[in-house]
Amino acid sequence: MYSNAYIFRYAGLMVILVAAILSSAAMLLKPMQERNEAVDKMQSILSASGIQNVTADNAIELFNDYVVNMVVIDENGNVTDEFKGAGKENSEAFKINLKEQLYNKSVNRGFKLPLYVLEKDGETINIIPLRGVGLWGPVWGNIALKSDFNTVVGVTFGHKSETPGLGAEIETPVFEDQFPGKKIFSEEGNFVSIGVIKGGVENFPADVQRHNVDAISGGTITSNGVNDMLKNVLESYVPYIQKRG
Amino acid sequence: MKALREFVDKQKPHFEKGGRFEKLHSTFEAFETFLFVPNTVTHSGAHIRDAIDMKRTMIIVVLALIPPLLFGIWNVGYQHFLSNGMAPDFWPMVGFGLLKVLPVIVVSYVTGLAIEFAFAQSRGHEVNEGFLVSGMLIPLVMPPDVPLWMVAVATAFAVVIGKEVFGGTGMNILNPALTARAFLFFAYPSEMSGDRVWIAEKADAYSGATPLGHLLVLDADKLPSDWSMFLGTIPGSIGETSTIAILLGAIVLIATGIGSFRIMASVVAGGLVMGLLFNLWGANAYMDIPAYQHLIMGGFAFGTVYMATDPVSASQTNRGKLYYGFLIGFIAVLIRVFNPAYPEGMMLAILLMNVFAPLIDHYVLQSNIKKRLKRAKAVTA
Amino acid sequence: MKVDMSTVTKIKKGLDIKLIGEAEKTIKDLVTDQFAIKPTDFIGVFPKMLVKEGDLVKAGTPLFKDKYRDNIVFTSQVSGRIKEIKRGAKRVLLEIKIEADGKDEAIDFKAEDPKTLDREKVIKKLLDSGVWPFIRQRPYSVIANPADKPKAIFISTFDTAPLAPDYDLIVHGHGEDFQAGIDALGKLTEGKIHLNIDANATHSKVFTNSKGVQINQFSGPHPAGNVGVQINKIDPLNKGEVIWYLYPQDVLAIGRLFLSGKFDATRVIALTGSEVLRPAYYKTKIGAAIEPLTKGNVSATEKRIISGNVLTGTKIDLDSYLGFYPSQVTVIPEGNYYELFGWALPGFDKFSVSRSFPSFLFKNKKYRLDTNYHGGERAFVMTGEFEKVFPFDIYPMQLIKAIMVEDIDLMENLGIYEVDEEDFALCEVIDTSKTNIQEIVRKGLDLMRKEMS
Amino acid sequence: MSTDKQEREPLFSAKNRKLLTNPLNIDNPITVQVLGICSALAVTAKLKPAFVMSLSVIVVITLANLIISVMRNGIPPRIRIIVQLVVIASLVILVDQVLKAFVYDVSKQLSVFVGLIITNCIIMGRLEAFAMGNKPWPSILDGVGNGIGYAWVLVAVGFVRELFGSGTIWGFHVIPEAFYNIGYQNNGFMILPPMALIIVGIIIWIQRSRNPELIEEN
Repeated sequence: MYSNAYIFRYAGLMVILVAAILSSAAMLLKPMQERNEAVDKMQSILSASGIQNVTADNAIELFNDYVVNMVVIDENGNVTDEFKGAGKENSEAFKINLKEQLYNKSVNRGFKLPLYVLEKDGETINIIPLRGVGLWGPVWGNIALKSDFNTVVGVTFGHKSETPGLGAEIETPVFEDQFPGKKIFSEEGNFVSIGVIKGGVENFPADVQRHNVDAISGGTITSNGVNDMLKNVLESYVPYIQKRG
Repeated sequence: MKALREFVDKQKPHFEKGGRFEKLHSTFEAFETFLFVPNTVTHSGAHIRDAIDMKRTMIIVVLALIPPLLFGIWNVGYQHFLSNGMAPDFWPMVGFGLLKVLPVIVVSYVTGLAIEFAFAQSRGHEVNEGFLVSGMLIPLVMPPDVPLWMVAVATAFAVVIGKEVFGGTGMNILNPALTARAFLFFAYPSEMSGDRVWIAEKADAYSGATPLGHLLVLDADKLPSDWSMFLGTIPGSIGETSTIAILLGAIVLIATGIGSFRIMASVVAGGLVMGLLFNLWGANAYMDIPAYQHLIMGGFAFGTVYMATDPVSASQTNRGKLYYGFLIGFIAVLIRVFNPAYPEGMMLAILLMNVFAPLIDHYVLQSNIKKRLKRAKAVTA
Repeated sequence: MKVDMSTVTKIKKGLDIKLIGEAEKTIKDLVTDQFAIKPTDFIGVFPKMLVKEGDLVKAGTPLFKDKYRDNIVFTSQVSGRIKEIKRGAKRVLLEIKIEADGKDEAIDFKAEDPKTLDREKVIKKLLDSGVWPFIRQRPYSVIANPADKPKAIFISTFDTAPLAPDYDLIVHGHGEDFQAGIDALGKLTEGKIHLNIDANATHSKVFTNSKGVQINQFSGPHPAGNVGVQINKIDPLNKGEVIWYLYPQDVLAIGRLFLSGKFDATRVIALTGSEVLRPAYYKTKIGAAIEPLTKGNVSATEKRIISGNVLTGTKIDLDSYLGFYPSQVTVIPEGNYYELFGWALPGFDKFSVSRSFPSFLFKNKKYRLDTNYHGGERAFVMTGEFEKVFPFDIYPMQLIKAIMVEDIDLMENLGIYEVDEEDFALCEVIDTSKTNIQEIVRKGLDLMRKEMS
Repeated sequence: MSTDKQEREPLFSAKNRKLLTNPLNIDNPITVQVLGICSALAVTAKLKPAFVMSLSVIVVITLANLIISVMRNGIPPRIRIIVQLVVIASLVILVDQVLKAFVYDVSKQLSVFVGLIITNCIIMGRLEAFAMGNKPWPSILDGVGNGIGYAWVLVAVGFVRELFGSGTIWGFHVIPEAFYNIGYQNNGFMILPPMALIIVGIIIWIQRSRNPELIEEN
């Protein structure tokens, strides 16, 4: 039989040992893990603006090359932070938790949102990260706008668990390729966002075609989710866009 | 007839033990009994037997499926031409419908029977007649434009995974035809949902949404009239649209006593009760539609009459059938209103209750057992 | 005792199968000198022979006894010579054939008034004379155990099976024998003797004026006349309980034993069925040869001869003998023919309860049914069929399945003690899957008996 | 007696080989003992995560078996389950950290399921049933055997599901474009968890029909 003292000693020693091993492993691996997360995010931002051949190895480099400014804006459209130097993955804009900020918005609290400004082939591209809900779980993405903050350059979408063949189609080119060229402001300059509608966009008049894309057949709820996500996130940037004139 | 019989008798020894084609005995037996009711006689027990057998039962169910089938063939044509803005005569519509529907039926039967024969052969038992019905049910719950290879895959899945895995006809837990439908629904959702698939070769501009599709996005004002939903001149699966044709089938099933009236009535009751409860709640347009409309939309009627009543996968006790049916109707409407991903709640409700049917029976039996034990105790006390 | 006319137990579930060939209500004498006792008539009895071929016997001479209950003996029904002891496969004893000498000699067991005897004496007399095997028990439908104390004795005075004999006719004029039999039975139980009559058809004073019994009235289709149904409705069996039961001719034999002191195996047999040219009643003895009965009186078609009724009887050959218990012989056509597309044709002359044949429109049509299965055996698929013809508060399909998987506890819980194979005969008739249900139920009962002993 | 040199058992004696091979077939943790099903459902939609998960389990189960076997004589019985859990949990956290650092995209797909290895009954079962009572070497073999027994089922399921569900193997398209052009579609049901259950079921079906001794008497 083992005495209680033995058992306590045994357990205590084990805990200390395990704690030591685990914490040193965590410290050792932390930089690599953080880099991986950053790379992942960068890849998706870069691909929204149409930059090809981004791999895990060159993502940080490309990101720092292309991105010229990491901006943080608040609910009133004021810029609270900018970051133009090297090591953009350490900027405040890059670290913002979008989900948290959008929640703050939904309960009428102050919030801060990121904006990534790229230079590509001499053109300025503004990238706005998106986040919303689909049918079964979160959907997200990035939308790239021209320097006029009106014309779409490109989008990428992602989702956690939408139905394969239906809602999951939002991350396929068939859906995403409809966006480039669409406008988020009407000709009068009013914000309208980009709608996802049923019934075939090409059957509608030109002013509808300007702001809408085709929904996914059978993926109605996910399509609605994308529609709401675009509207919700983009409208948060409207004060900033209007302030810029 | 005599010549045919003599021919069959001549072939028979080849397929019996020690014969050349001994391995194909089940296949031979299936064909022989298809032609002739066998000459076997009783040896013990009751010396006389009722004229009914499994083939007769199944053929009557197939007979009851004829009205929705015929209507479905016409409606496939009608919807097609309607969407294209044409209004041809009766026969071109039927012709178009036949062209669409017949291949589906053929594929379903050929695939299913081939597998049934293969399994009967390898297990050395007789070929069961159950697939005569399943083979007709499967096409009727398919959208008109379904690719044929999908029908084949779904049928194979239903027969192998839905039935043979459990030991064959009579042992399966799920209704095979619904298993096929559910398989396609989950495997190839783009071919089984949305508003593109319910009309064969639909013109793009035309909205092909089913009534359930309209309600899904809370467009209650776009619903077709009650009358056209009852008649069935709406988009939908091949055999499910016409409530009136299905009612004709129901009459055949109830009159012959082959379909359980108990189940049908309780499904309808369950659907109505849930519909009325939603009416009281009335939080959105979907909840507000009159309860009776649930009965004439989507697959509710078809499921009630042909799927819920499948004796193998339903509850087997008379009392259990009441609970079973009621819960199907209740849950079907619940799923329709609450789960936007699944406009057709009927299929899922029936499959769900298929799984629970044995449990329902268990509790029904337990109450009978308890009664007996109580009686015994009363005597000894 | 008084007849309580107000309470009639109505049996709602069931089925009267109407067949051609009902016996004309006249009793003819049948003369034969060929008899046999078939040990296979007695469920669960292992015969031990007490005579050999060539021995001379009298009515009442023990022929064999049960190896495991050796006070139960089976005696000769006539006086004559043991002609042959016929054995089958594995030396199973099939028939003990006796050639009657026409002298009608009988062993004298002393005529006594049963009312003056105590229980032991009555039992001993019944056992010694070979009358005891007429008394059977539920559960299991085997010969009663003299050591048991039954909670009641049931006598069904009417038979609802197809073409069943009319016991009113058979017992007519034998009131004294019947009452003596009842008196003897009265000594055997501390409970009641239930005399069950048909509320609409039983008129014989022999039954309605019986004393020392409780008369219960029943109405409804078959199996209302089955003693199992009657027990279930009047005094249901629980685990561990025993009820004894008899049929009217058995009571007569007991009565005659006490009145005359002799084993008198006289039995009136109804010869019925579509293949019988002149169906009628015949007075003969238990175990009489069939041939004189059918000679020149049946059609030339290939036929099935059944000792008993078409639901529960035993198939016998033309050169065979009557069984020990039945009061009926039925002759119907064999069904060994093929039928082209038989399952698909409308079938106007087909008998079916399912309404899948047009015959349900002609409710009172009488049928000439044969022994064809009308289909192949399949898994149980249809449900709710049996419940229509099974008047017990028991789930028939579930009980059958419990028996098939030999789940003893479940069988017991679902009420196997309350039923007998004959109660399932109608289920077997109408079963779409063509399963031999009575065989299964018998297996279940045998298994239970083995487990419980 | 004591003068007899106890003969050393060869490293791969018949008994030891059995430790390695039995879990592959007649004693398979998934198909025969029906353990660890949860992760089998969750991570087998694609081959790669299934493979990485398998590898992780092999590593964890082998190391845990080894560590517990080495410690077995010093573990106080009263807290042995806790000790086992601590060992498993530490190993799993290590594996999780390593995955996050080196194969980030796969670790994203595996998400919580690596963590759930801790509750995988296969591992606890082996520790309790084998490592607690056996020497280190057999324990390693037992761990590897059971790990591989788990792995081959996972990989088989992942292969089928990815091939038919996504038309790819290890992320590479293998079903030719021509198929899609004539109307072939990927089977979305394959990506849903129930399909994993069905495929495991089919594997069990095939396995039992080939090994009649696995069918329980009833």
